[in-house]
Amino acid sequence: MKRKIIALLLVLVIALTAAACGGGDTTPAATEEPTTEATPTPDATATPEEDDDPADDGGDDDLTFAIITKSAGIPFMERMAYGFENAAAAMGFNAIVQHPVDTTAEAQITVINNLVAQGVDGIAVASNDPYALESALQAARDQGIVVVTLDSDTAGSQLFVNQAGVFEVAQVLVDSVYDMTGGAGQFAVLSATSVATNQNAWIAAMEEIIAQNDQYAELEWLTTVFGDDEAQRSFDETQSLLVNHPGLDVIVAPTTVGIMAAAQVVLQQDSDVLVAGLGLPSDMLGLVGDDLPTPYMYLWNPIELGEVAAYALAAFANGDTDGSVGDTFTSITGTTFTIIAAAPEVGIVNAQIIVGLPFRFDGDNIEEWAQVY
Amino acid sequence: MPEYILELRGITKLFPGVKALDKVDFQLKAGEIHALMGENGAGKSTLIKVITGVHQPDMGEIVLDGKKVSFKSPREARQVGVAAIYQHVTAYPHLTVTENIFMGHEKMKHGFIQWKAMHKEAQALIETLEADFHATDLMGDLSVAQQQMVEIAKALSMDARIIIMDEPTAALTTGEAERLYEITEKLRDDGAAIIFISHRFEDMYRLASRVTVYRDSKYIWTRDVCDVSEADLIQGMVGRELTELFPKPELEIGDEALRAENLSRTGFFQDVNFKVNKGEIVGVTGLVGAGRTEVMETLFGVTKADSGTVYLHGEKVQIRSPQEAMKRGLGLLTEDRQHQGLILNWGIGRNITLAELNQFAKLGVLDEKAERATAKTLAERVGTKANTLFDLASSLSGGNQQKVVVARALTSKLNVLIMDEPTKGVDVGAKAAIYEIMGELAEQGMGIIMVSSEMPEILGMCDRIYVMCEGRITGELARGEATGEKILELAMKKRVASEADTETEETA
Amino acid sequence: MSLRLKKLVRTREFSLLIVLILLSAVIQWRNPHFLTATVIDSILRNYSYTILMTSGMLMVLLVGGIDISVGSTLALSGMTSALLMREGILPNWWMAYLTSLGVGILCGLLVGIVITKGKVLPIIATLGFMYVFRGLTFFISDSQWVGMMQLLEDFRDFSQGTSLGVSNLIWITIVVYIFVFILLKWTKLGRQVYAVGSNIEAATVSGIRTDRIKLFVYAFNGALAGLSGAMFVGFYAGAQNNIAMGLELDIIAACVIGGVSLKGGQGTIPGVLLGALTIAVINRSLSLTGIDPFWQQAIKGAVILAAVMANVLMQRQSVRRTLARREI
Amino acid sequence: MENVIRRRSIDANPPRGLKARIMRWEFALLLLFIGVNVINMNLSPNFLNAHHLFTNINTFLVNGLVALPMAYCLLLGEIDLSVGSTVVLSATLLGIVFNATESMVLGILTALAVGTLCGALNGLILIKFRELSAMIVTLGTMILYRGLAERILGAEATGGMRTVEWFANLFDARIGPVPFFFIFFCVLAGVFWFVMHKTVFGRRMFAIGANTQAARYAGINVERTRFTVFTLTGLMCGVSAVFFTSWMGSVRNNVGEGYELEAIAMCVLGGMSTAGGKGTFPGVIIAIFTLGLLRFGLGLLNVNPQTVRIIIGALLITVVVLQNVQRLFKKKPAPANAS
Repeated sequence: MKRKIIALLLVLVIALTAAACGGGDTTPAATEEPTTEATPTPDATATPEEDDDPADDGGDDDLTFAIITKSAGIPFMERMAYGFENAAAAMGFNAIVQHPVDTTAEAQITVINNLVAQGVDGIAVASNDPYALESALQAARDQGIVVVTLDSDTAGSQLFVNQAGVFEVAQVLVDSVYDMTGGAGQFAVLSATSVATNQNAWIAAMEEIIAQNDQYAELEWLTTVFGDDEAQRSFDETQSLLVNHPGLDVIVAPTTVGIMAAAQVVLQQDSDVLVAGLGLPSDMLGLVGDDLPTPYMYLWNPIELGEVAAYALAAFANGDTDGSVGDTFTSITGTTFTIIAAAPEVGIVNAQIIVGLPFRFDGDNIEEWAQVY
Repeated sequence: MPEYILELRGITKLFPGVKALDKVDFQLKAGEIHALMGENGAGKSTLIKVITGVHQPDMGEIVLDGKKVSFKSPREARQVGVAAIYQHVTAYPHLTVTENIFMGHEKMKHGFIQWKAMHKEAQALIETLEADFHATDLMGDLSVAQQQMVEIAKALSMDARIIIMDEPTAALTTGEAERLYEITEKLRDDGAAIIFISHRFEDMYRLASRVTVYRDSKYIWTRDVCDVSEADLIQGMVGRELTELFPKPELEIGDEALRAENLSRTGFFQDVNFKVNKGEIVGVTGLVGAGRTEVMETLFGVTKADSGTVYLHGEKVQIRSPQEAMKRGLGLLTEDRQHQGLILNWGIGRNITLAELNQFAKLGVLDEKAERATAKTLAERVGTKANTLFDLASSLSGGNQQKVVVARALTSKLNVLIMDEPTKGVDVGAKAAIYEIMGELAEQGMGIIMVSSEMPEILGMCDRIYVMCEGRITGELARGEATGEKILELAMKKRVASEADTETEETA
Repeated sequence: MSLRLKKLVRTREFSLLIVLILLSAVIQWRNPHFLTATVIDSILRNYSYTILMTSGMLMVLLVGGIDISVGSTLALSGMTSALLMREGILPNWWMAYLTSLGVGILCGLLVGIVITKGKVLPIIATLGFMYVFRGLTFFISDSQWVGMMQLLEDFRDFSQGTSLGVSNLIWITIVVYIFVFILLKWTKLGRQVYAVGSNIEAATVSGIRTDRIKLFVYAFNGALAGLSGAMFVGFYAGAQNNIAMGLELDIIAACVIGGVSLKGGQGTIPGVLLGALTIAVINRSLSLTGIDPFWQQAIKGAVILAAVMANVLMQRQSVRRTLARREI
Repeated sequence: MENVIRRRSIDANPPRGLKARIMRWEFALLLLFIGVNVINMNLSPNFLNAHHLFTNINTFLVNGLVALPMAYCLLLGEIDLSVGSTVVLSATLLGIVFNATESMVLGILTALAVGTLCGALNGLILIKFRELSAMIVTLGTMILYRGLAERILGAEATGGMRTVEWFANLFDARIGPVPFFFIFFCVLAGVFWFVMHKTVFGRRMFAIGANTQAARYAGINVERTRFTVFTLTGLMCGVSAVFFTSWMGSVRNNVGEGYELEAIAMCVLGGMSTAGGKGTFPGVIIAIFTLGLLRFGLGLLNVNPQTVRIIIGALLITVVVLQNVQRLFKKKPAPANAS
């Protein structure tokens, strides 16, 4: 008899945890200051929504869009999801945000399958793998679900929302090095993981730009090292760079984790090496400025990137576009986007739209933007 | 000051299936060495564990210095000055000798251990014992004898008033034993009361002033040593006449079943030669630590011999594993039934069929019905008292457990069976049954090797007896000429003595 | 050579020192910058908390247990104090360190209670807690990071600062190592830790409260993980929720290389210190010597297996020596 | 001399009660399984949609494949932490060989061979170094195998395996709503159940787990059994790698992380005792589906994956504590009438 009581107890525990988390912590609080406890309701839109039964395509206004980031715990991704949610709310749609447990394709596929099972209407995904998501996304599209990719592309998507053209990003990075070294000098690249699709795309584009015009002939690209988007590894790699290459002038880190770590090391060892790359203002506050390791840096507005992804999904959902090259659609905020051709050589396999040019942060505007993201 | 420093009245202790102590009395005077004699399994060790607080008595009371006491843990016993030196030394192998001595009562100075002072005192204690090791050696590196010295030093360091020594001389050379006697006498002269447990009459005559005999967990008598003869002792320890207990069938001995030629394994045994024929029961006896179990384990393939050869039916064999031994018809019933013989939380049926599972399987698939049938016949053949085949082995008495192990051995077609201490911790009724099974197996032409340290059993059951001491065979006695004294004398013949001793045959 | 010196040379720690020196020599040969003050300082500074936590793991292994939840404990305690700093609840740096330490102790106690009272195998209990604490880190931080500027000024200065030319983190590690060395060698509690690991039956019979010793050991280990949480967050000036993933493997590797036996009862502070330094050098040297960084994990795995097997061979040899000495 | 051995008849047929006793933990587990499904059903309406249900069952069965041999390891009182790393190394080499030779059959054979080799190496070290516990050996090989995969993969990920039609179908193909992989898993689970409970090998594993010394003295080759179990575990990791690659189409070095925890959680929830020698295979099978559907249900509720990890970790600990506490409650078995 005793064992049966214990078994019942077990079922109760499971039921309680399941119910308690039913609310789920799917979205960061809408308000600016992320409070510590999870918000109770799955969709955090301000306007009260009647109970959303995600019947396949019910009335126009109760479409449900979902965004899948690379993984939990990356602020850039948090901001992107936050933008996506606001845009969806503004269009009166429901939004589901999912952060996979780790940066693996299988975690994202599991989430995609869950969303398909829930019968969402649109999925935007920042892919962890150039091939793996294709079959899962294809299955979603077979169920009539609209699929777009953002931040990094993968096969199986109908459109790639590209935060900034790969070449535009590479161009600003090369220009930063050129400017910081005064035209000639040695630089090295601190990247994220060896398999990050967007990192490899920008690095390939930088190589092409430097090769094509001799203006950058005197820039010597020493090496490329990988910090795995982990603080300690990036620290170690940066310290090794400083030790192995005494003549190093500039470190380029096209990853928000890498640039912060590199700037920290340079600051702590007060080395005169400069650090350029792509970084989040809120991370880099205190590291960007005139006599600081990072004179200036670039990035795009992740919030804007999330918003455009939502608009793209809406455009596909209500038939404004079918994703063919040359087609255009306008978002409810009035900006029109033209779909341009893919760029397979730098890893973009689908037709794409460019959200905008990389935005420059320096000593005077870092303070203000650090509040935004 | 009451006449007795320690008194036990009507102590009874029950274990599942066996009554270890049955209304036992015991009196110990201050400044006295009191010997405790009795067969294995007579309850001596349990009595010691009750005095030292490891076990709590079910009935009866313990009186210390005239006051009734009850020890809930060994720590409490130690605090009032009761220290024990166990037969199997419980030491910390990774720690130094000093720490083993002072563990629990370290020398502290405002919170910190005084290593120098402790090492010095430990070294002093070791010197008084004239031991040949250093206080900073690791306990794990010492021999059993040396570890026993450390235990004695431990008792000295606690200046215990009552010291219990359980078979202390078993693993010692004569020289070491002599030194132990002097130390024990010095302890007694310093006022300590000593309880000395031993098999060896010699220890008792040399040291003790009074002796108490136990048999089958019952108190027999206490007398002054001077008016006790060896015959009285054996009579007290064994009780019944020898012949009546042992139904030894007279059989004609067949040809040779197993022979070992100068088998040796460094650190355990050296140049062991012996043989057993079909239908013969051969005894192998000696004191604790003589290496008998190690020899049998090497024969059975559990451990590897460094040199020597083994012949089965005259044919040279190389046995590297237990299953190879069983395939060749050699079986072993281990000394430690609980841990090596049986799976306690299994039913007796599955325990019996464990050794020969392939017999009950076709293409690897078990036929449980056939398995149960065989288990039932064998269990009944050896007379196991159990309700069903599925009674757990842990629920059986010592005797019944041994019968299950014997039943398991019968599943293989064996022609040589080694039984290591077959009747240890078994009540008298079951002992007789086991001897009968032994007789029956011998009758069927099986060669039986019985390893035992119980004199009556060896004398009563064996056709030939080998006696071992410190890893060597010190003598072989035929059934007729063997007596208790001769065996004991051979069991203590150290290598040193045997080289010097040139006569071949010792007169009684 | 005097007996004392001969005894010292044969100890395991000495052979470890030789291995470490040889390793450094090879690296120095491949990259002359290796044995410079900055690199040494950066190694000690980057790996100060790994070395610190190795002493905690030593005590857990000494009682025959294991704790693979230390990485997650570090993350949880570091994140907690970072979040509290962000909300302005923690006034100054040592309060932040205390909070982190407190969370670590709490985690350690929880692990200890489940192992001693719940009778759960240490590997299973800490495997479960590894995921529980990591999940909690994400849960309380709502998957957010705590940025550099959201940490207290003096907290960052202390963690990155130096006194008398040596980084404060290294000072903390030195102080804790001295404390554990004294605890293990000179206090009753320390000797009881060895006793419980060496022969738990004898320990129980001689009246040592083994469960209480085990609980203390796991709580102490949690405390060091908590302390390391604050050190990590302060040094890297930011609290992410995926920090110290897999750190427990480095720490166990350091102990195994340092000659600690997993069955308990065997292991010393000098040994694990050398083991931790070896692991730090291996982790750091690969990028210095240009060996393909992808080899690092494989090398570490091989080193653990080699060290463990070497321990066994040494033990077998000493057993054979004692047996041969026993005159028959 | 009367005959001392009194022949007493012993009842040979298994007592009715025995069946009830074995089933007790499975009954509680079945209750939990139904409970999880009931909660899932009413919390998310389309939980019962067969197509989606099986898609998600497929994903956790890839990990379930590794739980089958883990049950054998636990039965021996051992644990294999290197399963996740063996899967990633096997999958990596499958990708490398496939891309090199364009023959998928060769790729699959490589994966199975590599998996078996990894398992055999674990087994070999355990035989040659009996003093070492499987935990520390597999901890070392866990890091070594994943390190090798990282070195081989280096900068790129091997990909394109799904371009081979029939290989992709290994995972996707369905007979009606039921995927082929699901049937394959059930057949395999049945084989594992049969070997564990009905064969000599199975009985020997139980014996080794219950009392290794007694098993050794009863003539069981403990070392060879251990070696076989660890090699079998390696092989099953190879099989899991094949299906993983068929599902994902590409391999990276963070694949298979956490497989060992999932596998252990499934076995322990299934009633396997961590001390060895106790446990039933049906329990493990039910536990695999219970955990999988619990995770799927929570996914449908969009519960943050990290919170799911907290639940799985907490569940693992509570189950083991319950098992131990329950063992203390059980009263001592009454001793048979001693003579």
